[in-house]
Amino acid sequence: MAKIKGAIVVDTERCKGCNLCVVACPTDVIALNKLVNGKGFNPAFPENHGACIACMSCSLVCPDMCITVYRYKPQKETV
Amino acid sequence: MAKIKGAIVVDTERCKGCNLCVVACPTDVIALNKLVNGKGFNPAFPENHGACIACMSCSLVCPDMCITVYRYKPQKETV
Amino acid sequence: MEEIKLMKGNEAFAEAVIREGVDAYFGYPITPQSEVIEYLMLEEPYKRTGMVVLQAESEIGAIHMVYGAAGAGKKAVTSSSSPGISLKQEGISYMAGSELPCVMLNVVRGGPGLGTIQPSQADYFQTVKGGGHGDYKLIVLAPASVQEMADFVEDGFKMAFKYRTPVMLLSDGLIGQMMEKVQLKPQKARLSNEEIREKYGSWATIGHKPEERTIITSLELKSERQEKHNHKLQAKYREIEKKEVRLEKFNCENADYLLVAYGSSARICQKTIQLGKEKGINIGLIRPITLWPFPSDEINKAADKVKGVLSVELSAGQMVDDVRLAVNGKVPVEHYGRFGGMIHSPDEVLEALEKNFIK
Amino acid sequence: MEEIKLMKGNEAFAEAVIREGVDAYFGYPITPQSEVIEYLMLEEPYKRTGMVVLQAESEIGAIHMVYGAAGAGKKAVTSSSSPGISLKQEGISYMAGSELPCVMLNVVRGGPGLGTIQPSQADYFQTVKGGGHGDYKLIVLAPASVQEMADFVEDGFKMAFKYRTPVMLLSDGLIGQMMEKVQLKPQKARLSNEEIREKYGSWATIGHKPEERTIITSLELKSERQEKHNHKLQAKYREIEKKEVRLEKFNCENADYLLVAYGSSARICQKTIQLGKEKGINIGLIRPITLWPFPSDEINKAADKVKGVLSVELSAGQMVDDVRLAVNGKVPVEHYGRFGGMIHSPDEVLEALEKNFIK
Amino acid sequence: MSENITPEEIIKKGTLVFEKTKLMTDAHLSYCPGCGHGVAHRITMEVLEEMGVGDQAIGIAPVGCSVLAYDFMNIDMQQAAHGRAPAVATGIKRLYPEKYVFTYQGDGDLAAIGTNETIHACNRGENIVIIFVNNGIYGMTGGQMAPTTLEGMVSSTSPYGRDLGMTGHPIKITEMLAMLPGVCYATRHAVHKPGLVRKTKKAIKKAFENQRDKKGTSIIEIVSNCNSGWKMTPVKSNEWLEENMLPVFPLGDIKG
Amino acid sequence: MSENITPEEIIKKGTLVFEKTKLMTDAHLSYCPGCGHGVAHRITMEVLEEMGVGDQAIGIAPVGCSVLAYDFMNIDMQQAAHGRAPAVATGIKRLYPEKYVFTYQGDGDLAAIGTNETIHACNRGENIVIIFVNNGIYGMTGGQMAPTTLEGMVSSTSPYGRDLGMTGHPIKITEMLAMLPGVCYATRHAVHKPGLVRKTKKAIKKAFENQRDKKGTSIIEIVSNCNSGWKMTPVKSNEWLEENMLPVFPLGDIKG
Amino acid sequence: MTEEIIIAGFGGQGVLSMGKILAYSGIMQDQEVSWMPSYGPEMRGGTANVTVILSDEKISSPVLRNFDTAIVLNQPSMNKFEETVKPGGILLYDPNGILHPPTRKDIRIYKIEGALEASRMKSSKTFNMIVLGAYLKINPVVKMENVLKGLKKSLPERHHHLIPLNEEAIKVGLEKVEKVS
Amino acid sequence: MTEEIIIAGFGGQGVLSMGKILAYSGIMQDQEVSWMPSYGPEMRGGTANVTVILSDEKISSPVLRNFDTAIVLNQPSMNKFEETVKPGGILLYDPNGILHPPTRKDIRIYKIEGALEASRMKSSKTFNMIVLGAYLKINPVVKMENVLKGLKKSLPERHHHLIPLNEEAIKVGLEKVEKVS
Ligand SMILES: Cc1ncc(C[n+]2csc(CCOP(=O)(O)OP(=O)(O)O)c2C)c(N)n1
Ligand SMILES: Cc1ncc(C[n+]2csc(CCOP(=O)(O)OP(=O)(O)O)c2C)c(N)n1
Ligand code: SF4
Ligand code: SF4
Ligand code: SF4
Ligand code: SF4
Ligand code: SF4
Ligand code: SF4
Ligand SMILES: [Mg+2]
Ligand SMILES: [Mg+2]
Repeated sequence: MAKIKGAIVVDTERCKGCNLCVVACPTDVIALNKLVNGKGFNPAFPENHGACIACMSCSLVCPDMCITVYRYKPQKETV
Repeated sequence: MAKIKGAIVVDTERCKGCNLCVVACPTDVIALNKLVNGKGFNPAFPENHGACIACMSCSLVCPDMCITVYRYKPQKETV
Repeated sequence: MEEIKLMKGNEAFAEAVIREGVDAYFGYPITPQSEVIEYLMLEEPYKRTGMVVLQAESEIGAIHMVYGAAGAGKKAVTSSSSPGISLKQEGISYMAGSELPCVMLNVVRGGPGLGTIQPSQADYFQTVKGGGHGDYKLIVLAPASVQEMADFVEDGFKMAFKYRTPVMLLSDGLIGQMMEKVQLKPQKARLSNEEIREKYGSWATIGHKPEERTIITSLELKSERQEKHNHKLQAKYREIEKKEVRLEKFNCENADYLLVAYGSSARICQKTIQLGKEKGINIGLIRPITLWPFPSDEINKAADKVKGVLSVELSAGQMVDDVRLAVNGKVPVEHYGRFGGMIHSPDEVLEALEKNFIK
Repeated sequence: MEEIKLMKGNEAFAEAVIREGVDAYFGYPITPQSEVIEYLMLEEPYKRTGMVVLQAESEIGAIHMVYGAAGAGKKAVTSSSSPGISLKQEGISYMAGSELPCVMLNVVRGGPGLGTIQPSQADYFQTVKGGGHGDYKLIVLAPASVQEMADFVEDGFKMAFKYRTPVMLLSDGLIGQMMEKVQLKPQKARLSNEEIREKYGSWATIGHKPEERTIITSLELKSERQEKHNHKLQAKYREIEKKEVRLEKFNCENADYLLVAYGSSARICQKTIQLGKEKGINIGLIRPITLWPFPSDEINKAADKVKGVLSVELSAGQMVDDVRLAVNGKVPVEHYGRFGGMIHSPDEVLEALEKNFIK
Repeated sequence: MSENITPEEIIKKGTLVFEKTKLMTDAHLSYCPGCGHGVAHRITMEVLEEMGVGDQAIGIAPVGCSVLAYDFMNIDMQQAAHGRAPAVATGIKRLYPEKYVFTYQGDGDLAAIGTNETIHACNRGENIVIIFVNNGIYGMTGGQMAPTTLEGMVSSTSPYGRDLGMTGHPIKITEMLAMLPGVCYATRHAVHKPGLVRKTKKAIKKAFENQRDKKGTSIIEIVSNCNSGWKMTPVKSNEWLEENMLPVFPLGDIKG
Repeated sequence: MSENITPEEIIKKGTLVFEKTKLMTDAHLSYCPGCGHGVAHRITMEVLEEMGVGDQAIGIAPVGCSVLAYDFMNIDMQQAAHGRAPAVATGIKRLYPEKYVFTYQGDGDLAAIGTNETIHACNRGENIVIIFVNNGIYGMTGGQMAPTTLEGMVSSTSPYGRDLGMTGHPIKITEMLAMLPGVCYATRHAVHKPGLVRKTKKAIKKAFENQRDKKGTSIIEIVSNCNSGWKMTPVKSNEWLEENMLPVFPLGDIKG
Repeated sequence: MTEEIIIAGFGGQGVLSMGKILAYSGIMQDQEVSWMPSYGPEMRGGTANVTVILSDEKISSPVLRNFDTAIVLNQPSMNKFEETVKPGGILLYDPNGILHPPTRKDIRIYKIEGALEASRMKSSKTFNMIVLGAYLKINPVVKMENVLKGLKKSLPERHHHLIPLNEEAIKVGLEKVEKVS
Repeated sequence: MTEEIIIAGFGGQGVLSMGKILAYSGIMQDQEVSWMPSYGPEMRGGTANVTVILSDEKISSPVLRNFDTAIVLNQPSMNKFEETVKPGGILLYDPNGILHPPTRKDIRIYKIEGALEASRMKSSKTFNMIVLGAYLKINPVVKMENVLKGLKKSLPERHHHLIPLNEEAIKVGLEKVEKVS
């Protein structure tokens, strides 16, 4: 079966480093950056991006609408 | 059995002729006077006083606390 | 012009509200003005013009329904009497702060507290100086007849929309309850939603695309901006003061003494002028029609020619402050009035005038 | 006297309320005064003195809880800020009408409407002239320091019970939020129910036999009696005007110009006096401590010796009316003040003075 | 059968079984003829008298026809602003936990403008008694629609009958209040018949006993008439009440 | 298994499956990190966008942290006085029956000061949607006790924990509102987990569809966090919510 | 010409509508009019009264202390209003229920058995029109044709069939009024 | 002597309590003091600041536009308050997070690596005391003994065990402060 893959883009300037996306991600894609953004927060970033399955969990729980999610479904696949 | 007898006193100046006591009395003791009182109402009076059984129905429903009820229980009675 | 009718002040107000093409009335019963909503309900304006009439759960509910409707560009009306108007003060301050137009009616009764249901003019301070919090002003029209209870609905709405500001009709139990001849204006059409979009769409919340969206608010957490907003309000108030003062003068030309009175008290004082004539006392009367903006200039001018000014109100003395501010020390200014639901008679006024300035 | 503490105005007020032996506080949170109830809750006065502290469901709930407690002879307090005070206007009018003593605090923020949470003095009209309906007056004390936020609790209750009338402390976000040194009075005991019966049993609803029963009401349907009641209130107000005026003077002896300012604005104006001196301008300041009764006589007298009077308020000009009434045309009276949450600086005041009277 | 005693003799010799309680003043009630407020007043005072706590009671009169309750109830009373009686009662009771504090309110007062104060006093479980006279109308102001006005019922602000679509259903506030844990007793009664008067009085007694025992808020709803507002004779209005009000507001205990 | 595509390529080639709706402005939300208001805002706007009615919607912002909702929701909005949003909504909706009118309110706003307006709008069955964010506290004013604050819960006005004897039980206002015939839909949700967010959004959609179909009042309670008021990290507060709030305010449909 | 009238009695006697018809009649002959009721909590035992002014000039105060005519329909109103009639003025009353008849010597006193006549007409609703007729006999301030026009105006359309009855009642009043002193 | 100070940074940096300790210290040496915070809706992204005045005379206005000293702990505060320092006055800042260091030439500028030193002390709570120490080195407006007394006063009893740590932090600040220009 074609395994869906995903990718996210985090708007780091919007991000408040609340960590909710980190906790929500089922595949541990996201981590918080050690460096602060302009608002003084440690923003989220896809540390383990390859694991993303585009499940949107992160974007659904993000209160600040920082996360955009893309999905890729391979066209052909050997069964 | 000693049949209880009763009597009522109506404060005709308090009375507003609402007729509620008349309707409430189970033995049709009370009627409204044709003459009006100082407030312009036709006050209640015990037209058929002898029938009173001191049940207090009239006094219970009277909104204006016009009716005082007395009860008399004959002491001796031939069965 | 329509035929002459005999109506209560409250009823004339209500009928004028329908004919003005008002969109909604929200109110809560209170004596002596419950006839307003009763008349409206009886007339079924929702059938006549599509106007909404709703009895709110409280005066607070009513004023905030007006807020919502006004914020959506509609002509909305509420009415109450003194205690109910006190409850609306937060809402009134919000309306002023958000610059929303509406017409309100206070049929004043005697206070303070539950007081009495009889006529009074003791809500002058509340209405004219500021019952709610913050720096704001209401345009205040004081009807003195049943005819004016009707006429001021139109006048009120004109100003309310011109300046985007709430307007209060300050009446009392006497004007509200009495019947007089009244000639009503013909029915105006209510504005369609399209017309509202055209006229008020730039500020009213009527549903917009994001690029054009509108917001009704009185909040500005940044003081700099809040101050700016306040300056805008003040500039508007200065303009209103310049343009909208209305008053009526009686026998002022050669008067030796000046009465200042509004609403029902002004009617009583007209008879005092006659009584004065009979006694050889020459009395003039200025009747402010707008209590705010107050006819200070005219009173100031009139004060040049008289020996004393008596502010005659159905209160312990409230408008007298504004009269004194207008006269600014030129001649003595005194107050006379019965209150707590009592109404002075024309001769009592004359007596008070004599006592203060002649004897 | 107790040791010196560093406290916020709101906290000092709350602590003074406990120490005054107050029986109950009822309030609803609102910035910038929520520290009052927060401090009380933290201090658990119900353990310290048995005092009741209850967060009401709303400001309306709170004022009517105060009404109940005050009507039962208890010392009750409430506090809020501008929009919340507007909501209390009906209740305040009831308290005045029923002649109930209490102390209320308004920590004013900028309006109108939701406005801003920053300091303001734009509730002067509402407080001093009449936010509620009917002819009534509140005794109004205007603290200008954290110390006075504490001290006026006792002063307020003295007058409240002496005259059986509600007392308002008119403060603002600046005085409420700032910390200063404060020296608190020692704890007073709360009155026992027996003492209350002794002192206030003749009017308070504390449970009586039918022959001695008491009624708290502001209703009087008969206008004659309502007028009589109003005359009684007015007589009381005249007495208060005679006896309770309080003010503070700064540099008034040889001043050429007079500032009139209260509360936080008065503090700012004190610095203006210094700045004036440096520039060779001799400025005096009268600080009304009681806004009602207003120190009209003193201002009138002071006006004899100066060239101009500037009313300096954090508002668009409200107290200036009372200053003008006091000066009565003797010299020009002008207003200056920032508003909408902005605070004028001492040099802005000086500039305004120069602009109005010198340049 | 029984001896032939005249009424006059009975009055002289018999036992007095009913007279106006001393906790009602001698003033003539200001209510319209046949208005249920009178009975509701009286039995409330009778309960206090029977419990011997008249001089420890503080009543709160509302704004409504019973605004003048303080002229008739011969105890200490406060007159509260429209709808605010439960807040006023809270203020008193919190400071006098041993006194008997009650409000007496109409349906406009309690269920329209005063809904908030009512609900939150009940939610806090204020240890008070609420006597709630529901006559489905604003009596005092001349018969306007109340939140409890029945469907189709004519009032001066629903002259063509209450239209549910426009103004909503008659509100069953007592049922709503019964949901609150602070309420220990919620019950609905009526006073237009002698037996109902007896039951209502018992309920009021239980309510004050709850207060004595510090159990929380008790609310006694009394479905009553308003002859003036309904524009019926007293007798007719009681019949109408029975036929129309009671199906919507059924009598009986709701809680406790 | 799957082809080895880089995230960068996915972003370029893949389908966009989630982005900020255009009905939210670009302004950064003023809420604290992790505050549930953000999600509640977003899904409300997503629903309006999906229904294609953003330009026919009028929202009412309350007084509370979400007072600035109008800065973020990219539609016409009115800011209502504390507690009065349902009255404001009534004023609008009665005049624009075809528009989509909703209030967005906190628990202090809706269930304390605004109880009366809420109950009577619901009782009239105003055809509006109420989004009710219950975080058990007054967030905006610095964390004071709300009527929904849990037993023993610390707030700035219950610093030693809410004492039921003193202040009453946390009020279940949605259950009370559900009793009113005017309410067609009353449901309780949460937004701290992806699945719950999806469900809440569905509920909001249903509510607006009810409005479209003129069914009456719909109320969506969202049990949410207040990290600042509760003094916890966002993650911790969501755990606390799950463990403490949900037992008292269980999720699910209450009516409709 | 200005006529200042007080009409006072129990609520339900038709005092207010009698005043209203009078006022409307004034309008029909182009006069200025005012009608000012006492108002209070419904019923609850008070008296109802209304002040009607008919005038050829603009009316200043609608509230008066003294009257040209007092029409008095119960004892409490008699107690209150007898003294308010201006010297030389008119007092008209219905003796039914009046325990203390008027005693003033400086005014003109008339009586009308309104209640009695109404019961004769078998319609208590005619009571106030009978009294109105009596008043118009004493003082024809408004022409009969204008009264009829006024009646028509003040009655809602659906009650217009009652006009003839009312007209008849007025006539009864015109006939039956008696001068007392 | 009057010293007018603004302390500004993010909420949570201990700005308000630092001001409070300073004010209490002033009280300990019998000065007049005032402490005026900025206040606003909690958090929600703003900066926190407090104006502290220590004076030998009565303090008139607690609100100022210009300051003898500005203690600045983040960039937004730098943007806002650099210009408010009186000519010849002091600007003390923590360079952590400051992208645009101060540029004025007419004032004395100092820096303290407060955040860095606090993390070295393994207690972020010491941050504000380190900054306070730095300030007291530059301008010893209050004597150290009074600062300790002030600390004691402003901390609730249950936190008194932290006083030694705070004392140490102040000393770190005294040592580590550097003059920039
Ligand atoms: C703030 C305020 N609003 C309105 C009124 C007018 N008012 C007086 S009583 C009343 C309604 C009373 O109805 P209800 O509570 O049902 O009592 P009832 O007279 O039917 O016994 C109203 C609206 C008022 N006095 N105060
Ligand atoms: C009349 C009035 N009273 C009080 C306030 C202060 N105030 C602002 S928000 C708020 C409570 C908000 O709590 P909630 O509704 O739960 O919203 P949250 O901030 O928790 O989302 C209060 C009491 C006000 N602005 N106006
Ligand atoms: S879309 Fe799913 S898998 Fe990808 S980062 Fe977000 S939560 Fe993790
Ligand atoms: S949930 Fe959003 S705001 Fe929170 S850390 Fe993740 S991206 Fe940032
Ligand atoms: S006591 Fe009973 S029987 Fe006697 S009159 Fe009254 S109701 Fe009738
Ligand atoms: S019930 Fe009372 S008021 Fe009514 S008629 Fe009988 S006695 Fe009179
Ligand atoms: S108006 Fe209705 S409620 Fe009021 S007294 Fe009359 S009958 Fe009773
Ligand atoms: S204070 Fe609470 S409710 Fe408000 S934004 Fe912060 S976390 Fe959210
Ligand atoms: Mg009722
Ligand atoms: Mg909340």
